[in-house]
Amino acid sequence: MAPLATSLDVRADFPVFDRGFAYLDSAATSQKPRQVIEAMDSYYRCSNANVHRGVYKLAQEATDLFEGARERVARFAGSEAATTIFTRNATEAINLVAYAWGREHVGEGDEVLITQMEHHSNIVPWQILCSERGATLRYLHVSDEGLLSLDELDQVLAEGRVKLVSVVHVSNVLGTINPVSEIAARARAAGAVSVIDGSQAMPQMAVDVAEVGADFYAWTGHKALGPTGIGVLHGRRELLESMRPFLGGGDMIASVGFDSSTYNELPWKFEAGTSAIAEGVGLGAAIDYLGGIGMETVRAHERDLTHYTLERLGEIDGLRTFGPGDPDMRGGVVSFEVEGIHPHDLAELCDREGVCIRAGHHCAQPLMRELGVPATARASFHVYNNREDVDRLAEALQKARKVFGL
Amino acid sequence: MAPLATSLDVRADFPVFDRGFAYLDSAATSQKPRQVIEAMDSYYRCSNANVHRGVYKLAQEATDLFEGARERVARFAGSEAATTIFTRNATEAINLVAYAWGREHVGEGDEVLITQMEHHSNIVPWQILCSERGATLRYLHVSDEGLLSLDELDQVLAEGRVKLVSVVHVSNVLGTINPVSEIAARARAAGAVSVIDGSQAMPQMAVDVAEVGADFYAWTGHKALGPTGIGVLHGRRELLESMRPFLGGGDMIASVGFDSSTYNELPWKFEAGTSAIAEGVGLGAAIDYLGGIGMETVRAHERDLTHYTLERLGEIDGLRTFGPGDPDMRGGVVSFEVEGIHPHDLAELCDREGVCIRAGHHCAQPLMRELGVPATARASFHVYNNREDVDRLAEALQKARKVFGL
Amino acid sequence: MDELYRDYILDHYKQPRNFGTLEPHDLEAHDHNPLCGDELGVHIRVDDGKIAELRFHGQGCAISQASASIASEELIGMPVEQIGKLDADWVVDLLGISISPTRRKCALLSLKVTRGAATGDASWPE
Amino acid sequence: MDELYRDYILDHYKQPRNFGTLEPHDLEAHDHNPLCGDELGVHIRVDDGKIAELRFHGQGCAISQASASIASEELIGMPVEQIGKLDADWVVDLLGISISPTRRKCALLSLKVTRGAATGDASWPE
Ligand SMILES: Cc1ncc(COP(=O)(O)O)c(C=O)c1O
Ligand SMILES: Cc1ncc(COP(=O)(O)O)c(C=O)c1O
Repeated sequence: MAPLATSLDVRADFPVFDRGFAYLDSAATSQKPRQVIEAMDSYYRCSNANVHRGVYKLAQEATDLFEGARERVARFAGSEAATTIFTRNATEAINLVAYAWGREHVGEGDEVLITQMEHHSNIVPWQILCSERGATLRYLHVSDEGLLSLDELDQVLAEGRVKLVSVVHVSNVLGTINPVSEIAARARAAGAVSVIDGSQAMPQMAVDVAEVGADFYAWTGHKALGPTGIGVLHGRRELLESMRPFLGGGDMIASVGFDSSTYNELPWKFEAGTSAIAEGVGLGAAIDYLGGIGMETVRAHERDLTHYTLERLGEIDGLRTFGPGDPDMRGGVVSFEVEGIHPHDLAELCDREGVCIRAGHHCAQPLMRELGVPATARASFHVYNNREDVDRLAEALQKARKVFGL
Repeated sequence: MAPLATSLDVRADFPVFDRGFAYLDSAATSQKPRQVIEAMDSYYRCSNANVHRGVYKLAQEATDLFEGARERVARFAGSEAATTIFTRNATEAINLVAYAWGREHVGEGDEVLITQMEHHSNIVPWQILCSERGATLRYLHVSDEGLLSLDELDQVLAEGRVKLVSVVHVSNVLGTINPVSEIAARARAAGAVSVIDGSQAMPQMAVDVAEVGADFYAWTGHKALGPTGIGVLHGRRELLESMRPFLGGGDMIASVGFDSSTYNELPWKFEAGTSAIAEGVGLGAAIDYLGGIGMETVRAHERDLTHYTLERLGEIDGLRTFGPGDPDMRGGVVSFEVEGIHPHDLAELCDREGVCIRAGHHCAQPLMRELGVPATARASFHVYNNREDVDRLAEALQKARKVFGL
Repeated sequence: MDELYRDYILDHYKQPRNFGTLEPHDLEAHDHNPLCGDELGVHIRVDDGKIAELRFHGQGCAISQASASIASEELIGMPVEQIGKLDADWVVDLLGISISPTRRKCALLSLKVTRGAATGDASWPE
Repeated sequence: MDELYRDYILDHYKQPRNFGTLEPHDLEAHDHNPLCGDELGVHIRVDDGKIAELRFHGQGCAISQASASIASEELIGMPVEQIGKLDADWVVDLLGISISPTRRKCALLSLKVTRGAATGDASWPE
């Protein structure tokens, strides 16, 4: 057994664990530390006001808290405040690109290139775009080990019709960490715009979006120890500046005439209506918390747990895991199936032991079809998990096999 | 002086008032009662999980809390859960209609009809739609007393080109309560779809959207004692069912193939990606709180404060208020100007006395232009305000006049 | 013994009765359970207004598969016009286990597709 | 006496110097302060590379109007090429009051439009 890479002990910060669960569903949503809950609490109790246009101190305070959070979030991600747009979630961030960039630049005969391992949120917006514009949606294949092929990418790009490439950074099913900066660079060289879905990456590893070098990078707050109701889109400044706005309304305008309007500066041009203010404050607290631990440590911890999980699950008869075998090539998520027990039953039987895992298609039906399974079970981790959680999972699975007479 | 209609005494529920402010900016955003803050707090501390697809108890609990809130919100508004869509805010709700209904039904030569008293959030989405589709955006006039004319509405509708009518229920500048059910009925009779912007109405009066009878009714959580990050769109079922989805992604699909997808049932078809779960829970607590007071009482309280404010401000030399003189015709908001003092300076000088008012165009530049002012000052109320707050405002304004040597 | 995964449930799950396809068939329907991705289809051959033969096919959890298997034995021989009147309680009673709200759709999927095939009504049984 | 609304500030606000329009003019610009909706435009007549005449126009709060009025007295006679070098401190010092972050844009609007007219650079002075 590999030695414990780190001895993170932060569980006491997470009030939900008073309930004793082995929560192994962080890829769906993470639990929140006290620090995040309290930041929002204190925002509402002491500093709540609408932002940006208020003259009085309270409004200025709220604005400083909200915009201060944006600056810290931007820094955390290797971006800057002006190009860090707050959305509702990663899904809206990707739709923003599909509507505001896609509808202007993708036309008849063009192609949008994604992969077979995308989450529905990085599939459906492109399906809608392509069907509206007469473009074609293409998929890069996923190998049996759960990897993409840069050669295939090169071949498709060489055909010259791809206008946009959108790829997940870390797969929420396979765990695969994709070579996103290579992908972004090749897309750029081929004249295509690149979008990276970092929903699973930003929460669990050090990501510098400038280094990744994609045109757009989307992620979501609630998987990064932050609140629901907020997501992030980092964009390349020139693109964001040249794009028409997406949603119209208050706050995103510079001035409104009867017939037409002029739009506000970045990032507000893309933030219509009252912002998710408390959520911004909460997300700021979340990345402060993650930064306090250090993303290298977070990653080492996830890697260790993944390694340990692959090992423990390997002991179970009839159990098959999906995705790369090498924990260095994958994030903190392990999908698996147990012969003779449907994932739904597995999840129910685990739940009886207080072990929370997910069962289903994980919003990745095309990938499920490729894997040849209707559904999988999935365990995923974050900073608060430990080896004991994995042990409890292994025991629950053994018990499930007994119930099923296996 | 009119007798106090009600003696609401709920201030102790609102922690922010420990800071001693006379907060008169509820039309921008309301303060939140303990009950709302605690509901979200407890959601995050005890019941946080992603909703809809989780098999384990915690996920079921989160789903029940979130969907239970939706049911209560729907009932509060006189709608049903299936036709009550959660959005980020009112702005997104209106954009949803503009994109998902408008782009399919508004074309070259058609007209969209709004009014001169709309908030930017009910102007800009239609400007964008009209400019994209070659349609014309028209405005109903606002009279000197701040009222719309149903005759003018009839005349414009009679011309036969209006495809959609969108009107604010209660103006955030003038306070005017518009006859929205008459407007919706006339729109329907003329074959036009109707949208009501209820951002200021739902928080402060009993609104039954079925009675209003419009096709769409939009409002926003943060003005209704609820959290930021959540808004509501009530829609007529047949329309919602016939509409294509707006944002694509997880949760809004029934099944995803490589080339195309089928969409989920209402309301989820219009909710892509992870929902604003805690915010839904918070909004549920907010309408429970409002329902506990009773919306008739809330309205009587706002009416009383408006009446009292009009009276007290009337004592100030050089002060002019905007909007209907009759407090029965207006919601809890009073815009005004003081001769010789710019609203920005008024707001600053009020702030020094702990009185929070707003100064500016209130996201209603076209209306400002009609009123012939670059900006106004505005005081607005909610359940936690009392006559003392208004007295403090009056004193602060008198002091401001002294500073300016008036 | 397990409350939910009783022996006969697991037996029907592992050896589902009347599973497969039926060619030719007179009625058919296909549906899925959004919660866990269960898929279930049904083929029905009608003779003299009655269900003469019936085959379910698809993949799913123990509850949805056992529910289909157990229901199939009752459905064969039933007048087609009676199918539309079967409700959720009918299946749940047949299953003979107490079904939590989370598993309800699993239990009801087989009746849903059967009703869909017989009446065209694709709503969830209530 | 008030910290912010000093007598000379109010005096410039109530009787702004060099306000109005200028026809013909050589340079012009127009802008607004998003916070409070202040609008300010400027017309400039250049003679021999220097600002010969200058008029501000628009509406705004005491700080933005006084800042324009006070600045106008300094700007007239200044070489146009020097305008681009004026920074935020220049106006703030001229105003002679301490400016809170909220009021900063009010104070800087006049320099912003003047720089915009002279150099085409429409960014906020820093
Ligand atoms: C009348 C009116 N409509 C729409 C809005 C927009 O609400 P939100 O910013 O929450 O989308 C507001 C408030 O800002 C409003 O007062
Ligand atoms: C890889 C990936 N992309 C996108 C999403 C969508 O995130 P959200 O639902 O917060 O928009 C998720 C999570 O659900 C995900 O795992």
